[in-house]
Amino acid sequence: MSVASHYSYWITVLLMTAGLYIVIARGNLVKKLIGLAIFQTSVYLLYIAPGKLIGGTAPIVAEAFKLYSNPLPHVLILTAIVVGVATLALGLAITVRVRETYGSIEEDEILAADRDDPDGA
Amino acid sequence: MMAVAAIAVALQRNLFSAVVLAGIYSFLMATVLVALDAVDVAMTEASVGAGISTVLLLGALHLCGGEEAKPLARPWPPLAVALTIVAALVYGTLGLPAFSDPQAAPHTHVVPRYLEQGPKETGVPNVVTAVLASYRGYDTLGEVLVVFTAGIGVIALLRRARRRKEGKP
Amino acid sequence: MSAAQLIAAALLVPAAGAGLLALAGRRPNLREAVTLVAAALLFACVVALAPPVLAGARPQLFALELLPGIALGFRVEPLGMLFALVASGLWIVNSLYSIGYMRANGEPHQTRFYACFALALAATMGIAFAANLLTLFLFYEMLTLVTWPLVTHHGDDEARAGGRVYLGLLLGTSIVLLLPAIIATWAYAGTLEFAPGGILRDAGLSGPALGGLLALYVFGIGKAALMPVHRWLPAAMVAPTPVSALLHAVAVVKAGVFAVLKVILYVFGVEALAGVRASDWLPAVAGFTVIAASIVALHADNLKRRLAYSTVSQLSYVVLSASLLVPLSAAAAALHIAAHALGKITLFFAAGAIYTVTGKTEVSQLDGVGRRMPWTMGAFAVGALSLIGIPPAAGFLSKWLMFQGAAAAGHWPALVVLGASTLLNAAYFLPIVHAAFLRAPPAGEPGHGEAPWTMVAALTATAAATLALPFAAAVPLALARATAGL
Amino acid sequence: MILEHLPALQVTVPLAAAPLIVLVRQSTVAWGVATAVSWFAFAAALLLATQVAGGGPVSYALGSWPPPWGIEYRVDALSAFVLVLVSGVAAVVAPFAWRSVAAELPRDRVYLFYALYCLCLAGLLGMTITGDAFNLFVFMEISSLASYVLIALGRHRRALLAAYQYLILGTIGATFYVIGVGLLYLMTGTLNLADMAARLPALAGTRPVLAALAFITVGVSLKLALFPLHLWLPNAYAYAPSAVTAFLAATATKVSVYILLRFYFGVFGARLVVGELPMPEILLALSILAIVTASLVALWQADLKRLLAYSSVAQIGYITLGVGMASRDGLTAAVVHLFNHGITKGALFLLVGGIALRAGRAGFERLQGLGQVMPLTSLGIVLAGLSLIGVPGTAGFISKWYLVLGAIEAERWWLAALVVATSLIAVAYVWRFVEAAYLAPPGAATPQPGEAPRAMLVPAWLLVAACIWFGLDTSFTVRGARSAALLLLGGAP
Amino acid sequence: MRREPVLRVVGKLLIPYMLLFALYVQFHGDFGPGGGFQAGVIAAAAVIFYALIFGLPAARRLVPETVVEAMVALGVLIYLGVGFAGLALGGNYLDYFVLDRDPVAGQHRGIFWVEVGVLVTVAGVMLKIFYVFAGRARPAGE
Repeated sequence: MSVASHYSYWITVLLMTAGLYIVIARGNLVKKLIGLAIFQTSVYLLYIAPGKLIGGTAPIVAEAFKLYSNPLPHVLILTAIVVGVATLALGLAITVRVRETYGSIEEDEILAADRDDPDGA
Repeated sequence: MMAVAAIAVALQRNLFSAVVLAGIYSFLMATVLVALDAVDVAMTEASVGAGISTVLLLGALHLCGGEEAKPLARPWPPLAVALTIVAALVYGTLGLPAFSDPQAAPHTHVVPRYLEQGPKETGVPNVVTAVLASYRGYDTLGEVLVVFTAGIGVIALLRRARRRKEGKP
Repeated sequence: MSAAQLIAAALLVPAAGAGLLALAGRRPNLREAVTLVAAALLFACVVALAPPVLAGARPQLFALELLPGIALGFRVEPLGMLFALVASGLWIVNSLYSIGYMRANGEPHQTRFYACFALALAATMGIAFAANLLTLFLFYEMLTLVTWPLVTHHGDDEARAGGRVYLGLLLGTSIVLLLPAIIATWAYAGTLEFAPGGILRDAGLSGPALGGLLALYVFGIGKAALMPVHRWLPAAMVAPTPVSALLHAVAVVKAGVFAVLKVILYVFGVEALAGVRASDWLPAVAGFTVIAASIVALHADNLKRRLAYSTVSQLSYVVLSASLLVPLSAAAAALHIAAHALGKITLFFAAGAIYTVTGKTEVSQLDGVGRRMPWTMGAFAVGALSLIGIPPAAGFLSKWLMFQGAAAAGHWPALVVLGASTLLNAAYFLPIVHAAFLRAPPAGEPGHGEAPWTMVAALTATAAATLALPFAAAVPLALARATAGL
Repeated sequence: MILEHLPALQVTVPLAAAPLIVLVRQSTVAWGVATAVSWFAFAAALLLATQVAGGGPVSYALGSWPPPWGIEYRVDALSAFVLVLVSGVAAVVAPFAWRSVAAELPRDRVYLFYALYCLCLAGLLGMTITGDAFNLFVFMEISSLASYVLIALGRHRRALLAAYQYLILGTIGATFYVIGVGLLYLMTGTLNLADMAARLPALAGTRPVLAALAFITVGVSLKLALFPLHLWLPNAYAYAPSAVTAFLAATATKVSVYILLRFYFGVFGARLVVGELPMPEILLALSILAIVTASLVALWQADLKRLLAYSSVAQIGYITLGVGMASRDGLTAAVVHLFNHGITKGALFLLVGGIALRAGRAGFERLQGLGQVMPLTSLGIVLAGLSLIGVPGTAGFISKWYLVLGAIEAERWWLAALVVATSLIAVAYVWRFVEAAYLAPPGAATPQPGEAPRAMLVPAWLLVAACIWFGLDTSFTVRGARSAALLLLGGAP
Repeated sequence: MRREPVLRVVGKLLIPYMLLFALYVQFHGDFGPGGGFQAGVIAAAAVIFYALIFGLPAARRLVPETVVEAMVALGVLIYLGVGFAGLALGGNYLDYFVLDRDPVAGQHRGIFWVEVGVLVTVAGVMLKIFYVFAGRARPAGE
């Protein structure tokens, strides 16, 4: 198994790291969500890339072609994308509410605000 | 390039440009997907990742205000966590079948039936659609429900209580 | 009613009583009527069970499946019969006494008090009739929990502290030591049913292993108040006197020694233990407890505290003679449960009566009390004699058997301990009697009479019973001997 | 006809309820539908359980596509057991929600609450019943998204932050799970669990499989709040609406445990997980840490709800401890505790919900003298608390029994000692409530005398009664758990 | 933005085509890439575009909130309904074969309706989310 043959995986890994890093490191709620999105996106490659067959075409059956890429991962990832955007939407909704109640979307500031008045408004 | 975009997002502190970069990132992803013959996925990624997500993010920014205040405090611990996971993944992927290996299990086990029988069994030449809507239709049902859940979730969270008086307890 | 129904009734009557009490709420007369009726009914049920058991029958009742292979089961055998008789009989007297005491001292939360008391009796019946270790353990814990509200009855900081010690020690020992012991027994013996001759005989455990298991049991059963797990007993002195009576005479400590007896006789089996000499350490511990507790009692000025430590030492008599592993001393142990119960409840009644009338709690304050409360102190004297072991009081009977048993076992240390402790008992009881009757009351103290009649009646009754037991010893003796298989 | 389609109906009926509720937009109807659906699910689960007990595993091919091409629903002893727990709790919580939700939510959101409740329930059921790895992910997301919102609907503003943290961690967990499944797919080419299990032994020990195991373990552990990945749980439980807390605490983490069991013993197989990898040791270590630390932390909480939340982390530790033993009795303990702790915590949180309704929050300063003010509620909490401790005669005792038994039969005496010793900490924190409620006079913060509304008290007491009943008669729980354990050790699902 | 003649004209011209394209994607999904989901997104995008140009109130008049919420639920119900239809016609859940005498035609029918369900729900949800976010932006009681 040469390194080249796993190029796609390296990309996946790299993206995943970046995304996860953003999620953990950043204190800004919106930024975290962007990171989360990238993190999820990176998984797509992990699924799709191996499905590709060089010389194959998109899995739309027609007489012209004999060799097709693997359709199953495509289906799965379609679902994954939808899940991703759904999560993003919810996360943003919550963020907006946080912003409205706390007046900030910085994690540390919010925690500070809670420490100041535990009962909350 | 995608990698560059992602890292740029990571470093970018202005939320607005971060969002834009994320959009670009999605487009790049879409192109890659096309290159990998995943046209449906590419299309979706383009419309969702680049389209909807960006709109949502911008909308949210509009409500939350743009500039990210803090530079991040201690970058190393999270980086360490992230790297351990890289290690795990690299370790795992090294054992995977090589890129575009027609003998790999995914190509030999379940899928052939989809490709060979799919059109006959379902009358739909686009195997992706066939699998999506029929073979694994139940997954798609779930998918729709996820969207539905998110929808009513957002409503429940953000809908303005029309009659504020009795709205709040 | 069939025997099985009687068993069920014996368990349900007090429980139902508790329910009714909770409903009775704040109506004192109704409340007390319910208590007395329940007590009487219970005693009737238990007495009705006695003849068949004496005739050698072993009525039983199996209800639910606690665990696969272990049912919630009850089987009446002589020892349990004896215990049940004592407990249910004393409940009547104790209720009578409680009525007077609680009213005279204007105690709060009386509904809760009576209800928990009834529940405690239900738990006691469960322990007495339990057919297997798990059932016994279940009711043992239940007893701990339902007596906690009684111990912390006053609800002040002192009560809270006492309650913590009480609960911590009893629940702690039972969970940390007793439960693993039971599970280990289950793992090795494959059954938990009590059986004459023991169930661990064929488990093929080595002597040390058996010894360790026995230790887990003996100290796990904290209610037996073997040192060093006796502290809960003095701590529970914060409770009202009727509760102390319940703890010391009717139910709790008795449940402890009863459980120890059951374990030694029916789980390990006398022969098995004697065979591998796994229990040689037990007499030493018990003997030490006897002496040490007596000495502590000797120095205690608070009357209830002195009585408490006397209980600790008296209970260790039971464990001691049980651990001698000869039938005669086993019988003695069984009988002493009854004898000590009668004597000790009398003493506590007296102490409570004195407190109710004079508010006195210290031994040093008791000069001349006997002249003003002749009935009370008379009863106290009887109880004291009984515990010292002077004929014709009940204590003499059991102690006599104990000496015989120790001699039969050729266990000289035990004989020495028994003798020495007898002297100590005398040394910490007789001064009280002496002061009460022969010393003049302190000058300028307002005169006073006896306690309310219910209390006096109760303690007189128990004193009478104490004196009567040796002459009507047929039933208890028969039961005790049947227990020991004589 | 209806019987053979039960597996599908079990999930789809609750699913269908949600859009109906959204169409009607009327809170009373919404409540009615939600309750009816929960009860239907409960009945279906019971029927399925009897079917399985009688005739062995039930397989149902959705869309009539035979597995592995189509998606398969598969009910066996284990999943049936979990189904009964989940739907049973739902059936009790739904009636409770009637008053509780009305009091805690703005009126125009109530019907959405019930829609989300149905979705959450359906998601959990779907996770339990499905035999397809990716379908499991989809339903995991349905239930998760629903529960994020449900938590965020809490009255306290911290609920928002709690929900956000849960969303982040939950999504990471789910993504990890997907990565793991992806690796497995790339190796086996199938998504059907049974099919995977059949094809994995050939590949056992190859790097991707091990990586997949790692990713799935971490992902699921995030969901089941296995120490040290539990950080989202206390806030989420503490600030969610009472009904939600009770429902999630009793079901969500349990289903995650089920998934862990399913993958360890059903897919990867005990030979790999227990035999060749140090998973048991790791699990034991983490569980012990969880039990000790979480119990101690619980001891110092100033709010009863938070206390119970931390105790949940500890109790989950007991479950994974049983899993870690990987012996017959250990697994029995795990499965039976999964059930017993479910009903116990459900009961406790419902009762606390009653307090929250009367006193606003459940801080200990508001519990002074509660025994006189809300006698039934307090008594219920005490009884359920005893079950939490594991006092004989309560459900909790049965779990402890099998944990200790497993430890002793493995000759691990220190483990047995640890289990019993830690239950003393439980005594301590339960008794904090008892002393506050019974040994202290009502204080200024104590609510005025008066019980919680009957509509809330009755369901709570149903669960309390269940705690006692399943401590006295274990024919259902222990037999079910036992057969599940045997099934797991037997290998394929 | 409201009085930007160019935009308005462009919008008026473009939006119908966007909707048309959405339908194309929807029904061409069987042969080419695309399907209910993408179509739904595009349709929603069209309306959002409209809202951006002509303002939220106008969009609300064009597609009222209640309709949107109904769409959200209806789509799911259609999908689930197909499944129940499968049951009713004696098949398993989501069994399309039984939807028509000819199994393949049944498949076709099933897939068609399923895609419709997806379209409706996705479009509804996307639109709804947009409305809610946008409505949030403006001060209360607009």
